[in-house]
Amino acid sequence: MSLELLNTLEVILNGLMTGVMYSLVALGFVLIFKASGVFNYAQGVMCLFAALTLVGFQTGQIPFAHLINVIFGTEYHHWSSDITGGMNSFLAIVLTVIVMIGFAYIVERFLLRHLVNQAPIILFMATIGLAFFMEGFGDLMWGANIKPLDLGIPSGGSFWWEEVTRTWATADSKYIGMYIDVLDVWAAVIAVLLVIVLTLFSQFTKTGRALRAVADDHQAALTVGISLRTIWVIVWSIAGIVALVAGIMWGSKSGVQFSLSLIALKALPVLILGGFTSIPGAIVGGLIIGVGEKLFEFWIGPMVGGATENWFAYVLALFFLMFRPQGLYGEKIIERV
Amino acid sequence: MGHQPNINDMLLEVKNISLSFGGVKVLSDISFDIKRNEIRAIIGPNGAGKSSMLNIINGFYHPQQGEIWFNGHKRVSEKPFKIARQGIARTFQNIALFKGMSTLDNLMTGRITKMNTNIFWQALWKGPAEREEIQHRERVEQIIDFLKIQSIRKTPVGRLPYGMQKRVELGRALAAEAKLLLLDEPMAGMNLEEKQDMCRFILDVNDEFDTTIALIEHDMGVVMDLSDRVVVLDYGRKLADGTPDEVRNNQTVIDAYLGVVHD
Amino acid sequence: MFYRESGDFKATYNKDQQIFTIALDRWFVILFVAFAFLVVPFLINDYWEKSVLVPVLVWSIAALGLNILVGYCGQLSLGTGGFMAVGAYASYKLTTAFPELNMFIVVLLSGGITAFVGILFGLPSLRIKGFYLAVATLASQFFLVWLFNKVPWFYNYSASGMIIAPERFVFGIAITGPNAPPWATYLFCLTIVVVFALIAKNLTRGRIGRSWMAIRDMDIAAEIIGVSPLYAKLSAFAVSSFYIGVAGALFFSVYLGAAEPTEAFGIDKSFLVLFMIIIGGLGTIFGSFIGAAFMTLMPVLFKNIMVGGLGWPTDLVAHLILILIGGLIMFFLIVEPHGLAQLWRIAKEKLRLWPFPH
Amino acid sequence: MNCRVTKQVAITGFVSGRSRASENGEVDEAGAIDAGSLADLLVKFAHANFSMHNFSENMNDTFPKFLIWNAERFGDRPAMREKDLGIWQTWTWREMKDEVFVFAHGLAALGFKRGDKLAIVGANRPRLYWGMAAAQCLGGIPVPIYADSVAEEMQYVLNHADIGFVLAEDQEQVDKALAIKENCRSLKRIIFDDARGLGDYNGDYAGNYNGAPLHDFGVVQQSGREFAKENPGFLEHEIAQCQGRDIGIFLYTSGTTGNPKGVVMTHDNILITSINSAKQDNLTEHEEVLSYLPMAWVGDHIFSYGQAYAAGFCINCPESAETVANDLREIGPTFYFAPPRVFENILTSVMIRMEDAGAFKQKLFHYFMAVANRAGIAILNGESVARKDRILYALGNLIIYAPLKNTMGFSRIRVAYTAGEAIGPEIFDFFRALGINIKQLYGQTEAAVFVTAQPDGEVFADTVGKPSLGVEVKITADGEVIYRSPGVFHSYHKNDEATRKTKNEQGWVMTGDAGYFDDIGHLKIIDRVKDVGKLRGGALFAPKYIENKLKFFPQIQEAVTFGAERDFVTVMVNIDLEAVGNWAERNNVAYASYQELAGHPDVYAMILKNIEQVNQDLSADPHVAGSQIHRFLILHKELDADDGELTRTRKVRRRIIAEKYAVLVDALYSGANTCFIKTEVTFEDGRKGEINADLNIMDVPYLM
Repeated sequence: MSLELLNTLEVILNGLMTGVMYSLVALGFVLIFKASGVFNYAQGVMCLFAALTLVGFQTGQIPFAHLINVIFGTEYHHWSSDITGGMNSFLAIVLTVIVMIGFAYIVERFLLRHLVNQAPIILFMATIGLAFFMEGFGDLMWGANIKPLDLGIPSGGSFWWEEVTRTWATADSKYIGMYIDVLDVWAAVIAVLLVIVLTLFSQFTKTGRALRAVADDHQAALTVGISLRTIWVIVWSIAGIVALVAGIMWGSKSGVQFSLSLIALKALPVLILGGFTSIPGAIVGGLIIGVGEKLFEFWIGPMVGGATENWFAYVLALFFLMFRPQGLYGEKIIERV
Repeated sequence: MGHQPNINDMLLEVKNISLSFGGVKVLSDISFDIKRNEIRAIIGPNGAGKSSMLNIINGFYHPQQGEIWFNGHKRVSEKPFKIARQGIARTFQNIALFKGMSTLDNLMTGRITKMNTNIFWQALWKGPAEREEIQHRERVEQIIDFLKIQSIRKTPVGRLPYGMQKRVELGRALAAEAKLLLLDEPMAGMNLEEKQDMCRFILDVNDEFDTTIALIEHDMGVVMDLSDRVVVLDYGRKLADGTPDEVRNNQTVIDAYLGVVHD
Repeated sequence: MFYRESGDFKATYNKDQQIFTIALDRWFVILFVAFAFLVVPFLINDYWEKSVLVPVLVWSIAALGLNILVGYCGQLSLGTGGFMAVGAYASYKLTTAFPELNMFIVVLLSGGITAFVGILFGLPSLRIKGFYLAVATLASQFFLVWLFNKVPWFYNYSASGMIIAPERFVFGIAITGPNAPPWATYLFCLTIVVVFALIAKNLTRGRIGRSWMAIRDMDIAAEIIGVSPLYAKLSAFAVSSFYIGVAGALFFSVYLGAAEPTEAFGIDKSFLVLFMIIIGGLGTIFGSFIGAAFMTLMPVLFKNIMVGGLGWPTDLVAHLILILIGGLIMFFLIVEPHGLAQLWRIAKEKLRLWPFPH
Repeated sequence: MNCRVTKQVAITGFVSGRSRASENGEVDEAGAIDAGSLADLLVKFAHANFSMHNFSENMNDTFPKFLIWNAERFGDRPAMREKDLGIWQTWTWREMKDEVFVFAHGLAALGFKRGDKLAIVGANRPRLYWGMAAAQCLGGIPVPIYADSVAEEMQYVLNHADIGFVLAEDQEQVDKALAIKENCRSLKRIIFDDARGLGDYNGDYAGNYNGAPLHDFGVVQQSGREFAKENPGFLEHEIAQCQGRDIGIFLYTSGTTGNPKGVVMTHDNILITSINSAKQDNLTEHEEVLSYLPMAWVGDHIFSYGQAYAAGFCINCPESAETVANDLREIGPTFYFAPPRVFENILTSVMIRMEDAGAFKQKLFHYFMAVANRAGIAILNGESVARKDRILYALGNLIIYAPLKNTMGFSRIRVAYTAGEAIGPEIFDFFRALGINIKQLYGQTEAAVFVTAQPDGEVFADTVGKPSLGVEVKITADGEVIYRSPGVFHSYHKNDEATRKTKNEQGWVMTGDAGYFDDIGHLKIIDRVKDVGKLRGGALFAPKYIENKLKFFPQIQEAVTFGAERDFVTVMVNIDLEAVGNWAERNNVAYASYQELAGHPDVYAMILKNIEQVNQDLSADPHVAGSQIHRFLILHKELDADDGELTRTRKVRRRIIAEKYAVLVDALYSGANTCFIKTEVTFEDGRKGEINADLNIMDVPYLM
């Protein structure tokens, strides 16, 4: 294989891995949108918040330490003086899941409940408000500095893959092998597992079926005796867990920091491509965007000064919309009067 | 059917219209005409394709087959807002008012096809824009007077009761001073008194503004009283066409519709 | 309570259609504007100019512009930052290319250029609606900022990639640059704000405004009764972008003086302006002003209290302000989705009915 | 606000003119005028010692002449406004003159001649007022008819006044006129203002419909313009021919019984009265008046026509009957008339709306209303008030009174009048306390409204004021109020006998009302003359006067007094179930039936207090001090029209009650403390039943 081709392959492969990450965030969007019709802009911040909380537990941080110290003039930061003296990762994850479920409850209780029957656009804006709130809240709770997240998931380039791919190159080239981050592979595996679990959940559990019923028809779901509010709490909890997974992946990769919340924006074009209500759509959309932006940057980037990832996804979505306003998997809209 | 449109006689002719959505046939081979100054009713059971017919007449749906002649001209496929400009106004089955605006503004919007000062004059307001605004305001006020909705002139329409909203919607359609007025179930959901008022308004509109009216209505009493001619649709086909008496005595219609639902 | 409307009746349509139909409101606004023009310039100092008055005025124009698009025409846009960047870079290019040009003309031309770009990015609105459109406008946000970063022509090939506003004059008085006196920049912005607020009101109360609102409230019905969606939407995009462009030009050349696109015109600015109009009130001119004032002054106030007064660290206060902004937005959407302007309107209705409750 | 029922007045007012029996006698309306010519009147005025400045300076003695004069002196000032098509369409005096003249020409073109009658029927519309003036321009007589008259009533007037032309407001009135057309021999043409719905009758609105020529007002004006071109100087000549002593208008009194009577008025009658009354209240061309009362009523004719022409002020016609309150608020009249009922409704709605206010606002409201009651009336009367109260009142004005007046549309009122019936003192005081200069007057159709009126600063709830400018008022030996004035009517149309009965040779008019002048020269009306009796001791006994005083208490629904040819006065009281029931609920008084509640000792005690209060009032006035109440009982059942105890208009049928409850009346005068009674009642479904009761009778202290 030629060097060009191998490099392209590497780009595609990395694009796919990035795409999986996008898909993970988009998945959270789709879940909530399907069940409650809310376009949850805060999904990205939920990732950040979940990751922050996880790191906080892991490292034994005291919540709101910053605020407490300022008010009371104290100097507390950690439960123990030993910085590694947090809890074990598994416990931290379990606790974080509980926090996310609690968060789902609070969102339902104090926000969604009061916005029933409002226009979708209002709900959307409310979630933007929620995003701001959580961002500030997360920072206040755990501090705004960039934190490393280490759950023991292997990361770094795969030497094995480098070895394997090196042999693919034409003999005389100085190809050093294809780079792939093991973490990305893990992320992809986990994402696939997550989708499988969610699918099983929605197909084979009562709650799962209820979720689908609500997605199809709110009124009908109510008549069969499912409390809409319970559904909302459940679905926001699931979205919270998905956010945690995404947060772990992104956090492990580039540290837990504010920019994490911006991947929510990247998830938007993914959704446009995949359609707001389709889980497979979210996956495929994420992959297309991931591969697309990497390839574009690889081919066109150098000509225009690079950093095209900033906008490629949106412009792609824009052009896509011009031809298929309902998305890849969305149903054709017949307008009625 | 099948004769050539006569500009002095026919305002609208619909010829051999067929419409389908993704394989579902909504209308098949429908032809009928509307004479100037008449009140023409389109009746039929739910799903008969009545509203689709109106949607075709004002250009919102484009039929796969057939042609439409309006005011002596054959229509080429056009956007709804252009067709509105040719002189077709309508009301909707489910009230489609502009909820954020007052009654007055809704009616003024109805006259949008008649207003044309450019954006720069509008930015200035004083001068041509204000003159135009006042000139149309006067006309709209006459409609407000006609429909007796003075007291709700500046009320946001979202706050009005249903019957009033229906009336405002009629007002908005009237404001366009159209040649042809399409009314999609103008009396749906009204009580007897509101229906009587609305009947009166429709007759007055027909009389005083010389407006041709095509209406869809389920209340057979109203249809028979109001209309000059009735066309009956059923499952996208035309069952009958004629004066209320003819239709009432048409055996096919009785079997399919009237006999079953009413007396 | 303060209203004495009895006897204030309208004998002509001109009077009935004027902007402030109640005499008391009219006088109040006239007095307020007169105060802003005739008294404030003598009291203003550097702090008030830079922290309070000029930012409020500049953001008011941006909020007016976005409100026309979102509040009046119902087209959700997240590209405000990008359009402001267009206005800023247009003014930069114009001031550097034509040093003699009057700043008023520079600002207007910048608005015009932004309007043109706005129409371009508004084209998708003809096919897409709602969220889809919001996402599409993100394309303009990111693409435009990227463009100004990557194409050196825009920043005149400066080494830092930043743009710096040169000193420019209106009638011989410096308006931009470090030597511009506070009263001059303030009056410059105020004049533009007053004129454009008036224009916005005129547009929104006439035919074009109604066609925007018709599209917003029920687009299909609007088209069927004769509103051209093409014209209505693109005119909204054009006017809105014009305003945002003017705001961008003022923001850069009068307020900041120097700018770097990702920093000054990022997506957070898009959200900021969006919040201004939500909190202020969608679809109201007045709401744009109170929204802008609120969102600009609230952080200043909190910073003053917490940092200045309590001596808390800035980053902590920044977090608290984020929480506050987010919380307020949710609060407003729950309690009063129509924003401060609606609260004001209700209060006014109450005052007009006083002492009766309804 | 507590009820301060201390004063009361009964005004029969305009009703008195209507209720006289009418016989059909013929009057030659074009014949001699006995009320005196303008010259005579001028002499009278000189005697009355007031300046006739305005009047003597110009010889404009008819409305058309005034119209021309006003068009000169007030040319560009507004003469009339109408809320139509969303705004107050305005006509200046000059424009109005043109409209009137053009229509007058049109009428002439239709064949309207001197002495012809133009019936005017509809709501207060500018064109109808113009029609009035136009008919007068041609020497014709406008005859306004109540818009709510049924066809038969309209037919009576059309025939009685031999009306040839009808000016109708809209389709409704046209339909009525058409329905009776066959029975109206004189009716020739119908002109309509609003063409809405009349397209069916005629395509071009002018031509024959079943032989009835219908004309659009606008079309008539159009032909008027042509007529004016062909006949220059015609109208000026016609107007010059007409003089003040000529008949100006017929005002039909809406008789509750029998046929209405046509009160014939000359231009002088209306015009001079208007000038006088305008002068008395300093009405100028700057007044704004809302014209919302029926055009056929003499009040509207004076306030919206006579005075408007005399003073040159502006008349505002509301958009429709439903929008009057809103239109009132918009216009903010400076001069206003309303019957007591209207003021009462406003007060009730103010109180009801305040009920919904928050606790703080209610407290504020009640506190400042108390201040107003204390200080407001005195301030309005120009009396001295403590400085603290003055400051409090100013504060209250800022936050309560002025906003309240603003929402009611009373901000700009300089003078307001009420008349027609007794007004409750608390209602009267409420508006006075707010600083609204509401005053009472006493008048009749036959007097062109004004007999007496309260001058500024001399306003009391229980008087009707002093004789108006140019009016002489006397009390006859049997207590009847009679008057003589330039406004005294010419005659009853075609009813000489009634004219003679009402007006004597010297021009004095009998009102049929009993009254007297108090110490400061204010007239008090107590009852109808025929109802006033005497106690055996010779003291005056005016049953309605006392009953009205009692009925001002909210807990008393009806009261029936006895006393004529008896030793003392007694009364049977009907409690107001709603008010007393409410009171019982608040005070935990349990009751199972009306009868039980009425007989409850606490209720008796409450009513006793009310009666004591009335006695105190009566004792303060030597004329009626003798008719204090000695004994009372509370009836065990509500007086009911179904049982024949009330008329259908809910007036007490004194004679029937006296017969039916003879046992009770006897007991009242026997000194017994209880009395058993068996009463037959009619239930709502028509069944009859019987109720039995033992009623307590209570004595009331007599005050000297």
